[in-house]
Amino acid sequence: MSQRILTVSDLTVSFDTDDGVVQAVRGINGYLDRGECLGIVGESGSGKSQTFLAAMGLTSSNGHTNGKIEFKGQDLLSLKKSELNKIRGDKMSMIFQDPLTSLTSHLPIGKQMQEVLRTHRNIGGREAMAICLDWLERVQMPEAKRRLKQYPHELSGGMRQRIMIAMAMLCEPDLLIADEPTTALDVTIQAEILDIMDNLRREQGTAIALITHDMGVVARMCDRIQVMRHGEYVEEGSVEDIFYNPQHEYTNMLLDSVPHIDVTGAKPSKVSKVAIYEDGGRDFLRAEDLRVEFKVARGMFAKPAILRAVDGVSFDLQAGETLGIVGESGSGKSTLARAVLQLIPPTSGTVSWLGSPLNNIQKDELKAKRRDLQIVFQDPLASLDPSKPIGASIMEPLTVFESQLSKAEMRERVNEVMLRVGLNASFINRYPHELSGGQNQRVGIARAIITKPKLVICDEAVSALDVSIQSQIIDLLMDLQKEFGLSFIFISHDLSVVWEISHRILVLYLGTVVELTDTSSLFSNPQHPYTQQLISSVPLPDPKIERKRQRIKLVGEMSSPMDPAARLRFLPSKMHLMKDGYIPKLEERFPGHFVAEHDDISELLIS
Amino acid sequence: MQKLFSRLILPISFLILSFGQAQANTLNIHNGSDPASLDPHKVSGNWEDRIVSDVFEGLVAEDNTGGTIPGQAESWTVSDDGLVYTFKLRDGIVWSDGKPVTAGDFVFGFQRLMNPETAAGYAYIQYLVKNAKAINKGEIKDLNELGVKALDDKTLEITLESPTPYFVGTLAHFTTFPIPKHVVDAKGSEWIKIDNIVTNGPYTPTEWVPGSHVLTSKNDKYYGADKVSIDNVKFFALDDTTAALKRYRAGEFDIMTDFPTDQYEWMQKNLPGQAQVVPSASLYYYSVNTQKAPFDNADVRKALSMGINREVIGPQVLGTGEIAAYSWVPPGLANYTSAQITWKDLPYGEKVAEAKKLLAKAGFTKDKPLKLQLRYNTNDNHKRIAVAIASMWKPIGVQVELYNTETKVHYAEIGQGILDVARAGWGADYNDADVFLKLLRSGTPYNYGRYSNKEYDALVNKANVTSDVAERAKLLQQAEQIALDESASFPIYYTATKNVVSPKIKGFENNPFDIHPSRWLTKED
Amino acid sequence: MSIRSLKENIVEDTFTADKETGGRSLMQSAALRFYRNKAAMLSLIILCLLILSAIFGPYLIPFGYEDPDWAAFRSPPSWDSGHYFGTDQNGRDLLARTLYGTRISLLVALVATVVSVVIGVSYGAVAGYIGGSIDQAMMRFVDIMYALPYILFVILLMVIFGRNVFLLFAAIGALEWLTMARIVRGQTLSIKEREFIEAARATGLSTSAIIFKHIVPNLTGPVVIYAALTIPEIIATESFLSYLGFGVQEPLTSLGTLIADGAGVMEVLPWLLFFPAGVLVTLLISLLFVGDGLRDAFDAKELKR
Amino acid sequence: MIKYAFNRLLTTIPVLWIAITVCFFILRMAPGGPFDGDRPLPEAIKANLAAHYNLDKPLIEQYFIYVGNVLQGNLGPSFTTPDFTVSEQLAVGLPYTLILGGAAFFVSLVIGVAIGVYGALKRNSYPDHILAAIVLMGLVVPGFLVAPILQLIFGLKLNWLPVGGWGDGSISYLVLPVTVLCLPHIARISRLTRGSMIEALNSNAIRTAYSKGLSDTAIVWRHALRPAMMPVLSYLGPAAGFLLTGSLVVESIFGIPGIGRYFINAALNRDYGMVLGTVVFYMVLIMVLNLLVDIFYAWLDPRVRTR
Repeated sequence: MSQRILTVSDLTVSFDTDDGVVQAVRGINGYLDRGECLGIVGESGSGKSQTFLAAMGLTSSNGHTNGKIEFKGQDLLSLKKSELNKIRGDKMSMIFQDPLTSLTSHLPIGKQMQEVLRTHRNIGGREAMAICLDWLERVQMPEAKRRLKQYPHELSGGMRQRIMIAMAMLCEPDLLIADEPTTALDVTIQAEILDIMDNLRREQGTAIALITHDMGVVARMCDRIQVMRHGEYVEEGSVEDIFYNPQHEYTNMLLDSVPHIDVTGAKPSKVSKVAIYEDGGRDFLRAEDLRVEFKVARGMFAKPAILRAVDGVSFDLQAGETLGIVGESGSGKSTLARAVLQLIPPTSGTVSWLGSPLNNIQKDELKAKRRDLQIVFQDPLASLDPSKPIGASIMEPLTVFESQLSKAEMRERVNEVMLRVGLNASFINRYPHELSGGQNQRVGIARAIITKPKLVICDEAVSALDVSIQSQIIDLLMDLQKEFGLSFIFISHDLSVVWEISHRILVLYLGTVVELTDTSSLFSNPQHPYTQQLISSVPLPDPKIERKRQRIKLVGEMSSPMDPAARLRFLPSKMHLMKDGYIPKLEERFPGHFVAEHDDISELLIS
Repeated sequence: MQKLFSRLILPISFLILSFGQAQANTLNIHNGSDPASLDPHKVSGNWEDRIVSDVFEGLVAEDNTGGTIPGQAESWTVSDDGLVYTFKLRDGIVWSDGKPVTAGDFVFGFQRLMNPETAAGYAYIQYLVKNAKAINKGEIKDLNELGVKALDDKTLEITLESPTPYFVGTLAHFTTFPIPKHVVDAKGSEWIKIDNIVTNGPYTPTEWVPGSHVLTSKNDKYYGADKVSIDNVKFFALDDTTAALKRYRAGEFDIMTDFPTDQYEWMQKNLPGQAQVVPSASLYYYSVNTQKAPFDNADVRKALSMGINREVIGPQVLGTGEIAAYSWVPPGLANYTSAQITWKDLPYGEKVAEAKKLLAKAGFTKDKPLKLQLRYNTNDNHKRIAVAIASMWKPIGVQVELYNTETKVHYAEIGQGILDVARAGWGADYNDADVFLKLLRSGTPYNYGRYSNKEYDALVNKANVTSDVAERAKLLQQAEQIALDESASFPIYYTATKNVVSPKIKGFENNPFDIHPSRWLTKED
Repeated sequence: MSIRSLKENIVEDTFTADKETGGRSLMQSAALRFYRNKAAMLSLIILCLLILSAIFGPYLIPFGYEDPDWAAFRSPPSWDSGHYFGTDQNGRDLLARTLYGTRISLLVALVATVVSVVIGVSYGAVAGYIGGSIDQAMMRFVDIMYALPYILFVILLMVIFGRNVFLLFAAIGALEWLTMARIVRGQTLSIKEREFIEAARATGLSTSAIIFKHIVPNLTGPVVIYAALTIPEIIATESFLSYLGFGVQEPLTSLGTLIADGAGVMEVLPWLLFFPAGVLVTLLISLLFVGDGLRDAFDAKELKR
Repeated sequence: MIKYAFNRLLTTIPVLWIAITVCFFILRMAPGGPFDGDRPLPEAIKANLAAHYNLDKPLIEQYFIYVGNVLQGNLGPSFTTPDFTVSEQLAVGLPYTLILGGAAFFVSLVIGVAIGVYGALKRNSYPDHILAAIVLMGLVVPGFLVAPILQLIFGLKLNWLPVGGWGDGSISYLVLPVTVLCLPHIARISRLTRGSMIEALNSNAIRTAYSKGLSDTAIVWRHALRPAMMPVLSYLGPAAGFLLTGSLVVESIFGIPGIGRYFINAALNRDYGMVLGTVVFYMVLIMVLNLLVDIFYAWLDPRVRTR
C-alpha cells in the first residue's frame, strides 16, 4: 500500500454558469499507484480532465470542488495555495493538450524551465541550465542546447510537447498528469511522444495519469483504465478487461465506434462494394499536375518566399468512388481539396470534370457546375452562418441553383433532407450554437446534398467529433453514397477513418503524392517508407496487437514545404540534384499502385 | 539632442530665475490674451498697449487718469494754420542701452509705420500726417516725403494734412513711439527679440514666455526712474477669466484687467472694493443694415431700437450695472457733450407700444412678424445680451434668429455688409468724439450698417477742419443728433472697465480710457 | 473538457427531448444575457427614462427653454416659483433647458453615430472581404486619417459648418468611422476565414451576396457594441466643443453647453452646473454600462477594452 | 530594427504631405482671414499685410511656397505673433507640453495598470467595484469641469497647491494639471488592463505556470503582465494624441504655456502658418510615438520580432 500515490474519494466538481449549475464530476472514486499508467477515457464533456485539474488546484474560478483528493497522505483540496505550490510542479506535474498556448510566449524556453528548479529546488544559473539540458536530451530534443534560448513559437508542435514533458519532469515528480498530450499532434509525432512518456515511466517509476479520448493511445500506454461518462466512472479495469471483456454498454459502444484498421488486407465493412462506372468512367474527375503556390511575405522589402502547398498532384476519381487523402498537417490536403473545387485558383495544372475543364472557365459556367460539387467542412459550428437558423443554411443552395422553386417547395425539400440526415424537422428554426457538434455536421451534410450533387468533398469532416458521433456520421455518409451514388473525396489526418471508408487512398507529403493505391493494398503492402511509418504510428485499439507492433522511425522530421531539402527527405541519394528542383517521380510499381521514388528504407531508418 | 535638452531646461531655469525676481517688488497683472508682439507697429489690442506703453514712450505720455502729459518731448508749438507742430525733446533721454533718443528715432518710427513693407495694422491712425496715407498705400515711394522731419537731434517737426485739434492726444498712441534706429540697423527684424530690444519707457522687457507672461523690469535710465516704484511688472496671459480670478484669489495676481461678470456680486460681498466697474469711453451697440429692406426704413429701425429695454441689460443680464446708452458718443470725451435720443425718457411700456405701432405701419404684426438674423461673436456676454434682446423683440412682433460665429468670421462678414443686425463695440483710441462719429460716415470700413447721410458726412467733415473747439463740438453734436434720430445704429450701453485691484496696489485711478501706466502704481507688501 | 463543450453535451441531451419549434438566435441569446446583467439593465432603464423625459419633458413643464422670466434672473432652485432647477442669467428655466439640452445632445450623438456606423461598416466590410492590395490601400487611408489631428479637423469643420450643428456632427461622424471601419474589417477578416463563408462560395454565391447575406449580419454584435460606445464619446466630444465655445446655436442648448456655462459659475450659481452635470454624468455612465453589458452579452472578446 | 524604423518614418512622408495639403486648402475654405478683427483695417493696410505674408499670390503658388519651405525645415511665419516664427513658438511651448504630457503619460500608465491588475486579481470583489466606479467618474466628468473643481478645493479651500501657472516648474505646480490630464486615461488604461489581464490569467500558459507551482506574484509579473500589456500598448499611441488635445483645456485653465492651446487659438485666429505647423508637429510626434509603440510591441511579444 505504500505504493499508492493518489486517492480520489467522492469527488464532485460543479460550475456556476449562465444556465445554472453544471455538474462536471459527480462523485468519483479512484486511485493511482507508483509507476502505474492509468488511462482516463471519455468523450468531450465527460469531465475527465476536471478530476485532475482539481487535484492540481486549477479548477476555474466559477468551479466548486467537494470530496477528497489525497496525494501521498495530504488532502490536496484542503491545502492552502502556498502549500499546494510546494507540491505541484515538484512532486506532481501536468502537461496539456496544446503545447503552443500552454507555454508562455514571451519567455525563452530555458527561462521557463529554470523557473521550476528555482522555485522548488532553489537551483539557478549553470547548475539549473545543466539539468534542463539533460532533460531536454532525455526527451530526445534535437539540438537541445540551442532550444534553451529559443521562444516557443520558433519550435514545432512536437518539440513544444517535448519541452512540456521535460519541464514537467525537472523535479522528477511522482505523478505526471497528461491531459490529451498528443491530440494536437500528428500521428508520427504522437508515436514518438508516447514512447518518451512510456520510457520515463519505466526509468523513473513516475506514475502517469493519461487523459485521452483515443482508445488506441490507451491500448498502447495504460495498465489500468477508467471509462468516464457524464462526470462518472462507468467502468474500471485493467487494459485487457476493458478491451476484451467490456461490461458497460458505453464502453462497448466506444470500442465499436473506433475503426480497427486491419493491416492484413481485408476490406473494411463500411465501404460500399462496387464503384459505379458511368459512361464518363475515369473522366468523372481528373486532376493533372495540380500546383498551388502561395507567396509568403518576408518583410517589407524582401522578395516574398514561394510556398508550394500543392506541388504537382495528379489523381482521378470514378463515379461512386471514395478517394481518401491522408497526410499530416502541412501536407496540403485541404488546399488540394479547395483547388479541386476552384475555391483557391490552382497556380498550374488542370482539373477536369466529366471531361470538361473546371479551371480557367467563365464565372457563370463554373457556378453552374458547382451544383454537382459540394464540400463538408471540419468544424461543424464554423461552417454554418451563426446568424441564420439552420433551415436557411440548408436552403441556401436551393436559392442559388433552383431559384424557380417556391418558398414552400424549398421548405419541403429542406424538411426531406433534414429527415434524411437524421435531424428532427422541428430543428429547422434553431441556430447552430444551440446544436451539438454532431447535429451541426448533419446540417452541413444536408446543405451539401440538398442539390443532389455528384461529388462531395469531406475535408476532415469527422475529425472534430467524438468517436461515437464520428461513427454515426460516417455511417450516414456511407448510406448517402449508396443511396445517391455519390463520389467522395475524403480528407483526413486520421488513417483509421480513411481506411474505414475509402476505396483508394492517396498519401500526401508536403504537397506531393508519395503513394496512391487501393485501400487494402496500402495497408497490407505499403511501399513508401513514409507510408510505412505513418501506418506503424497509428495506435490500434487492441492492446495485444498494439504492444507487439514494431514502429518504424525515420530520420528527420516533417519540415516546412518552403524548405527545398524537404522534398528529397526520402531520396537522400539524389540530394545533390536539389538545386535543380528535382522532384521524386511517381512510378506505378504494381498495377494501380503508384509509389514515389525513394531510397531503400534501410537507409532511412533511425539506427 | 543637446538643443532639445537645453530647451527643456531653459523654461525651468527661467522660471526659477523669475521666481527669484518675484521677491523684489513685482506687480502681477492678469493681462488677458497673449500679446502678439512687443513691436509698437505690430500690435493692436489694449492688452498689448499695456505692455508696449510701459516700455516705450512717445512724444507725450499719459498720467494715471489717461490725461496727456509731456513725454519724451518737453514742449511743443503749433503753427497758426494748425498744420505744423514743432516738438522740443527732453534733455538726457536715452534708450535702455544708454544711446540717446533723438528726433531721428521718431522720424524713423513714423517712416517705418507708414512703410508698406512694415505692414503695420494700425498705421491708419496716423493718416493725419502729411503724405502718410499715400506712402502707406504705396502711391508715394520716397519715405522722406512724410510730414515728419528732424530739424536737429532735439527738434522734431510734424506737418499734418489738415488742422486736427486732437492731434497731440493721438501722440500717446503706441503707433507714434520712437524706434531705436541703431538697433534695427544692427539686427534687422531681430531687433524685437527679447535679447536685442531696447526701449525708452519706464520699463524694459526682460523675459517673454509666449502663452504665459511678459516680464518687464524697471528701466533705470528712464528720465523719471526715481519716481517709478515698482521694480518688475509681470503681464500674465490667461484667456480664461474664471481661472484667472481663482489665481487672483490665491494671491498670484495683483490686478485683473477683466473679470467674469457673474462673479461681480460675489466679489462685492467677499472682496469688497476690489472689483471696480467704471463707465468707460466706449460703446456697446448693435449695427443695423441700413441698405437692406426693411431696415432701410427708419421707422423699422426706430421700432427695434425702442424695443430694447436698455435699463435691464447692465444690472440684470450682465449683473455689473453698465449704464444704458442713449447717445452715440459716450460721455467723458474732451470738449464734448453728447446728443441724446429723443424718446430716451419714455417708460418702457410706452416704448413697446410705440414700437409695435411703427412696425405695424411698416407691415409687420404678431402674425406676420419681422424676421431678422442677429449676429454676435462667440462670447458669453454677447450671447446673453443677444438672447435677452431677442426676447425683448419677440413681443413687438420680431422673430429673431440668433447667429453666432467666431470673432474673425463675425467681423469679416459684417465688414462686407452681410448682416441684418449685428453686435459691435467701439472704444476711444484717443480722446475725441470723432473716434465714434467717424464710424457712421459713408464709406468707412467700420460702418458695418452702411449708414449713409450726406448731411451727416458734411457736418463731420466740416467739424474736422474746424479749429475752434466749441464750434467743432456743436457741429459734431448736430451730426450725432441726425444719426440718433434716424436710428442709424442702436447704442445699448456704455461699456464699463472691469478691473480687480488688490488693496496692496496704490495709485490705481479709474478713468474712462482704462489707462493705468505701471509707473504711477505702488505695491505694498 | 471545457465548460463550453460540457454545456454542448447537455444542450444536446436537452434538445433531443425538446419538441419546440422556436430557436434562439445569437441576438436573442445576447438579449437574454443582457437581461440578466443587473448593472446594464438598471442603466438601460435609467437611459430610457432620460430619453423619455428628453422627448416629452419639455411639453410637461410650464416654461419654455428660450423665454426669460423677467422676474427671476439667476434664481436658485425653488419649489414656489416653479423653477425646480432654478434659472440662468437670462432668466430661463433650467429644467426646461436641461431637458432640451439632453434632447439635443442625444440627437447629435445619434446623427454622428449613424453616420459613422454606415460609413464604417460598408468601408470595413468591403476592405476586409475583398482583401489584397485594395484592402491595403483602404486601410492605409484609414491610417492617414488616424494620424491627422482629429480635434483640429473638428475645429476646422466647425468653422465651415459652424451654423448647423447636425451637419457638423454628421461631419464628426464622418471622422469617427475610422475605428468602426477597423473593427468591422478585423471581424470581416475573421468571419471570412470561417468555413461557412467558404461554404457559401462553394455554393456559388456572388461576392456581394456573401458580403450582405453572410458577413454583414454577423457583424451585428460588434457594430451594436461599438455604436453604443460611440454615443458617449460623441456626447463627450460635444461637451468639449461647447467648452471651446463651439456649442450649438442659441437659443438651442445642449448638455455640454449648459455645463460649460455652469462651470464658470460653480461657486456663485451652483445649480447651473449641478443639474446638467448630474444628467450628463448619469447619461454617460448609463451608456457605458449598457455598452459593457452589450459587450458581455455578445461575448465579444476582441472588443473588450 | 533601425532599417525598419527608417522605413516606417519614410512611409510617413506621403501621409504628412497629404495632411498638409488637406489642411492647407480646408483652412483657406474657412471664412474670415488672419487680419479680420473687431477693428476692420482699411484696404490699403490689408493689402500691405497680404503682400508681407505672400497672401496676395494665387493660392496654388502659396501652397508650393509653403511646401517648399517645409521641405527645408521652415514652418514659416506666424501671423498672429510676428515676433516669433512658427518653429520658434513650437520650440518655446514644446518643453512644457512634453513635461506635462510625459508626466501625465507616466502617471496614468502606472496608476492605470496598477488599478487594472488589482481589479483583475480581485475581480468582482467590493474593492474592485469601488475602484472601477471612482475611475469611471474620471472618464465621464469632462476635464474642463474637473480642473476648476480641483483648483477650488486644493488651491483655494485647502491652500495646498498653487491654483495655476508654471511657477518654478516644481512638482507642486504640476500636480493639478497632471491629475486632470490623467483621469480619463487612468480610467481607460485600467479598464483595458483589467480586461486583458483577466484574459491572460485565464490562458493556457498561465495554467501551466500554476501547475509549475509558481507563486501568484511570479505568475502576474513574469507570465501574465506582458501579454496583458498588448492591448494597453496599442492604446498608448492614440493616447499620446489625446494627451496633446487634452492639454488644450489644461493649459488654458492653468495658464501653462505649452503648445496645446495653439490647436485652437491658431485655428480661430486663422493663423495659417501656425495651424499647419501644429499639424506637422502633431503628426510627426504621433508617428514617432507609434513607432516606439511598435518597437515596444516587439519587446513584449517575441512572435512579432521574428515576423
